[in-house]
Amino acid sequence: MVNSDTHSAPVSLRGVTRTFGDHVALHPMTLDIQAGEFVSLLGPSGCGKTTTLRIVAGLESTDAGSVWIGNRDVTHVSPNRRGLGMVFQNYALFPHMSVAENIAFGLEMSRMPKAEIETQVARIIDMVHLSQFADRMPAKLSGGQQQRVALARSLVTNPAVLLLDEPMAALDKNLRETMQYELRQIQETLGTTTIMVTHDQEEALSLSDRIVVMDKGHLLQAGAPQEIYDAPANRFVSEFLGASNLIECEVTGLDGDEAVLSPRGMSGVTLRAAMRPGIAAGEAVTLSVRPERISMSQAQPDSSHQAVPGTIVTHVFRGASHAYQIRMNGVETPILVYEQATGHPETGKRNIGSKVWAHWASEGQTVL
Amino acid sequence: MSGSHSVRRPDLGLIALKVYVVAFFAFLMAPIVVVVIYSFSDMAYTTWPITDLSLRWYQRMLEYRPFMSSLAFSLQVAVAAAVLSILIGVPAALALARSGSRYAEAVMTFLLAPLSMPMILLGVALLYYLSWMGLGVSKLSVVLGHTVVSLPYIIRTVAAVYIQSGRSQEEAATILGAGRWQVFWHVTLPMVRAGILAGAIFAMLISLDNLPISFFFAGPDTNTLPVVMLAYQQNQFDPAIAAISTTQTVIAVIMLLIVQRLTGLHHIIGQKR
Amino acid sequence: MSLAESHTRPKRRVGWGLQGLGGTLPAVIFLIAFFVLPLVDNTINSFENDGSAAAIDNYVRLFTDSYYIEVIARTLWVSLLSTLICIVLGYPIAYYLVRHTEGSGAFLIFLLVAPLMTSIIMRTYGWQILLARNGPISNWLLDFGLIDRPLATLRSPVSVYFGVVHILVPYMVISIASVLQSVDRRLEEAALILGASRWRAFWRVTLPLSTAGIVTGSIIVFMLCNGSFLTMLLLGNGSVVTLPLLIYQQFILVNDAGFAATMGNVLLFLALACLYLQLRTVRGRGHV
Amino acid sequence: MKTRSLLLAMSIVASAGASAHAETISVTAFGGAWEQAFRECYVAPYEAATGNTAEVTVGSPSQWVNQIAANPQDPPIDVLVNLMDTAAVAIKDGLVDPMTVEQVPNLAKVPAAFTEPLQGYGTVINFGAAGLGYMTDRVPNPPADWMAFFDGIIAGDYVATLPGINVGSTTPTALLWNLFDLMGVPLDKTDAVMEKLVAMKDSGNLVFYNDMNQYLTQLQSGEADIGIYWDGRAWTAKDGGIDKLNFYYPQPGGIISPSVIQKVKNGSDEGWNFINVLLSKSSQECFSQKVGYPVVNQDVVYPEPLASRVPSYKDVRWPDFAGISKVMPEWVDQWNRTVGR
Repeated sequence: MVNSDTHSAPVSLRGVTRTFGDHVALHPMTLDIQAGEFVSLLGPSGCGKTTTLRIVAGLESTDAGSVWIGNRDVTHVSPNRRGLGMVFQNYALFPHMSVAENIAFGLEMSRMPKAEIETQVARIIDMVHLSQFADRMPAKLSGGQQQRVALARSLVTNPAVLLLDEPMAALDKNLRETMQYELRQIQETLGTTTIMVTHDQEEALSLSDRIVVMDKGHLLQAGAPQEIYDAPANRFVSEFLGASNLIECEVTGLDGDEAVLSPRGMSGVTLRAAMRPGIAAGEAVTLSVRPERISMSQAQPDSSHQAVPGTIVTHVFRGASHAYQIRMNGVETPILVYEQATGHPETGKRNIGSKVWAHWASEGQTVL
Repeated sequence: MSGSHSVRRPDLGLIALKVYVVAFFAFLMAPIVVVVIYSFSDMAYTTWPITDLSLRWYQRMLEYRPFMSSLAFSLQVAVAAAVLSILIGVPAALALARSGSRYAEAVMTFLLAPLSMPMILLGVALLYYLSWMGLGVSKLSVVLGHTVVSLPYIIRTVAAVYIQSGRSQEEAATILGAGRWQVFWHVTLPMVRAGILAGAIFAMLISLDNLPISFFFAGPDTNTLPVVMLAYQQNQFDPAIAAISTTQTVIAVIMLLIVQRLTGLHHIIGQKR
Repeated sequence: MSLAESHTRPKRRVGWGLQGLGGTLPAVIFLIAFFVLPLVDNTINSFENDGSAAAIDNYVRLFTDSYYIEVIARTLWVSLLSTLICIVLGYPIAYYLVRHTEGSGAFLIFLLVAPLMTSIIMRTYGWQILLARNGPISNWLLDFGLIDRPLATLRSPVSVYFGVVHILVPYMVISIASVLQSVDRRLEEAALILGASRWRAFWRVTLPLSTAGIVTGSIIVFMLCNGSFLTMLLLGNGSVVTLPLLIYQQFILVNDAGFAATMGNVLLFLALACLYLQLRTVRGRGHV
Repeated sequence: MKTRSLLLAMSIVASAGASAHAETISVTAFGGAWEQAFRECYVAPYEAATGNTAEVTVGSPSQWVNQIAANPQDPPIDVLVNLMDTAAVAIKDGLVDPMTVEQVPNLAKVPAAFTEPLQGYGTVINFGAAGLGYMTDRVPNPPADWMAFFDGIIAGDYVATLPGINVGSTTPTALLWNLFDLMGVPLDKTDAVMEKLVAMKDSGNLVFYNDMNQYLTQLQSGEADIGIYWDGRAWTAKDGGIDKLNFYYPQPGGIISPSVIQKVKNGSDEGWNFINVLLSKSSQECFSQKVGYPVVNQDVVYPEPLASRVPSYKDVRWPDFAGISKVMPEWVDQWNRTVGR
């Protein structure tokens, strides 16, 4: 299967629209995916990500717009002629066929000679470490094994594009992480263009070359994981992708190329943000700061840092870090802070009730 | 094809399927529609095409005493046979669906056997047998006879539904502390309700249309509608027969509408909504 | 068939292997009391009336006379063919009901069940009118120039199949639909993505997964067809002579209850053998 | 019916002229207009005269004969309306009582021809006769005699409909016995008759009807032009709207089909009184006018058009009912093997 003629194709959606009755599932959407790229469609359920994937697959028709795979307009091409591979959320393994038969299905459909099918199937079964299960029925496999079969089945035909619909959703956390590495490794080896639908931001962050965040049928932001994480384009993206502290502020004045901000409800505290076109005195802006970008100190830090005072109200140990919630006078929502765990529980831990300053460098914040 | 206004292309396969569905239901309804039309004919004899319409055959139907009294009796028998079939059939279906016994198929085969018995033979055999038991020509005899042929439908449909539903819900209920009967009453029974309903409808329909068994037990108090219809049409054939047939269908339709109202007809095919 | 599922569970071979069958007792006892015993009683009576030698003769007659063997074969053939026609005609309807009805489902199910509620005599009568030489179907076809002389459907066995299929196909549709309901639509989509045309996806995935429904429907249709005679009597101009029809003759014309019982027993035995084989076959397939 | 024997015993004890003890008897009737005339002309006068009640069961003779045979000691039926073939079964199996003028005084008014075929176990109460019904627009010159009719089928003069083997009480007499009689063949020599039928069938101009109403459907739908049928049914159909239908008895005459009445053995003796009322002139006149069939009380006078339509019992041919019932299994078997395939 890992042929030298491995091909991958760019995918392009041009103004694709879909409505179901009165409900607009997808507003005109345009997206270009490079050959070999791994793109995740991320968003809450009902955001249109699954509809998008199904339109690429040809399982759903479009009301308007066109879908291109390679240099071909496939808008009206039926799914079986699009040269795709797909892993379904529940794997959709054929319950009446053995592992080997499941994997061979796609090759049979392409009318490959029997002997060659056997070779190909044997090779990919070996690759996903399922050789001893070739004759088992899917119902007798574990979740992870079923997932591998589904992956093998979708890859054995050497598809130009691989579609993954929540491929890890049914796996437990440990298995999920293992499978993520495996998937990424296989994808990189084959170089197959891959589109994955997920609502799991960690999965999207760790696997993708690019993440497309969607909500209510709209494409909100598309970009590299780091870029999206660090610079969310709007409130929804910042909240949906990882944890985020959103601090509502009012612009009180301008100081050179910086705006002077006053956090709502906190008298006497001043924050600063880089000037941006469109920011004027008297306007409301939101600062988004990731919890791991915030540090704590007993003493007030110097003015090069953005800092707010508060009291630690809760503590949760997260393994690699401690999470604290810091309540500030006059503000309802506490600030969430992740602090790297040191390995010494006693030394690393701060006491609930301590007065602290939460502070961060202004590079670590985004103005929404 | 590059139009940004591209519309969904007509799906030829689906169109063909829809055309076929229409044709199929036309086939299904055709002979019934013919009968319904004839019931409104003004002629004493059936000619095609119909020229004049009237309600005189419905009037005749109402005036002919045995039609109405046998219709009432037929309905009683249908309900009684369905209830009796449910009482003894549901436990059998549940047991067969979950039994690990290697005799399950043999028992199932046995329980479905009445389906393929020519009923005229069963009817006459039952007449002599029940007369020997002292039941003779009686209402109970009719109900027992009908239950024999209704039972397979209940067992078949309930077993099919029960097999499809997993064990986990019952196991969950057991873990939550439900006793055997509580599990049966609160979990199992609601799960197979669709099957019982579908089976009961089948059973009642079979009973309402049963001639060969009712035939041998028909007396002044135990005449079912098909027996009276047969006796009527052996001697004359006017559209009053079509009228009573139409009425019978309407009653059944009302029954179906009640089912639709209560639980939804989709349960008949086990559809989940 | 779905009954087979119970056998994928680990078997505990204890006692007589009857575990779990206790619930069938009321039904089994009922059928022994009101189905088996009356028939046995009837058979014994027929022996006593005619002398047992004569009764044995009935069986000999049935199995040695080529005419009766032909009738037995025809009975099974008519049932088999009707069952196949019902599968072919009914499957697309079941598929449509499950996959393509939004809201119209209840109405179509209603239309499907409604014919079952009209008396069999009347439905047959409806066909007599519709299929007649000067009936509406023949006339329309003549008017449209599709045929150049009136159809003689009523004189041919074709009309028997019209009648039988019309009565039995709803049972098939309902049986298939209730199983098809549980087949995950995504399996068909997976097959499409893997390069199968819709036809092949249906053939390789949907159809095999709905065999349980086909088998259930076939059992009901086959057995009902095996036992029915009214349609054979009233349609087809007497051209389709089956065992139930001969049984009817023995009662109505000849008054020979003994020979009727003999034929009834043979018919029942054949039907049960077919049913048991069907159940076994499906169990052997082991999936479902 | 168990209470009835008790009632019977009581009424015997209280015997002398006691009309105070009302009794319920069970009688049978064919369905439809026949049953309504039966209630009006027979049941009503009986109930008025005796104060008893007669319950009417609608149905078919084979059903009743089996019900009586299953309960011979305590039959669910007291008075049995029957057809000739099942009447013969009831007589052979000893299910009915012999009928005499002592029990049924009005029997004196019934010609012996109506009781003889029943060997004294009952009497004919009304009768019809088989002839040919045809559509006047399609058969301008109907054949004058039976043999010409059968030959006309083979010659292709018309498409004819005949009763199929499964139509009890019509096929054995009006068709088969008729052919045996016309061809002068003994009843147990079936070959010639079956050959004739096969020849008719092979001509392609023959269809069969399998119930009485199918005949009328066939004639109207054009499936057939002419066929063997019963007089009363044919006239009712003509009067009911099939204007083009006509009916006649070909030479050498129609074939009789009688309805008979029998008193069930071990049934209530009140049955004799019922039969006596039924055979009275007024009851019989009432019945014949309601249903259009000739009846058996010789004093009855028919109005027009009935008078010109009904045949005299002397003009119709009486089939050999006893002989037929003996050869019936053979006839059915031979039919199935030859005509029926």
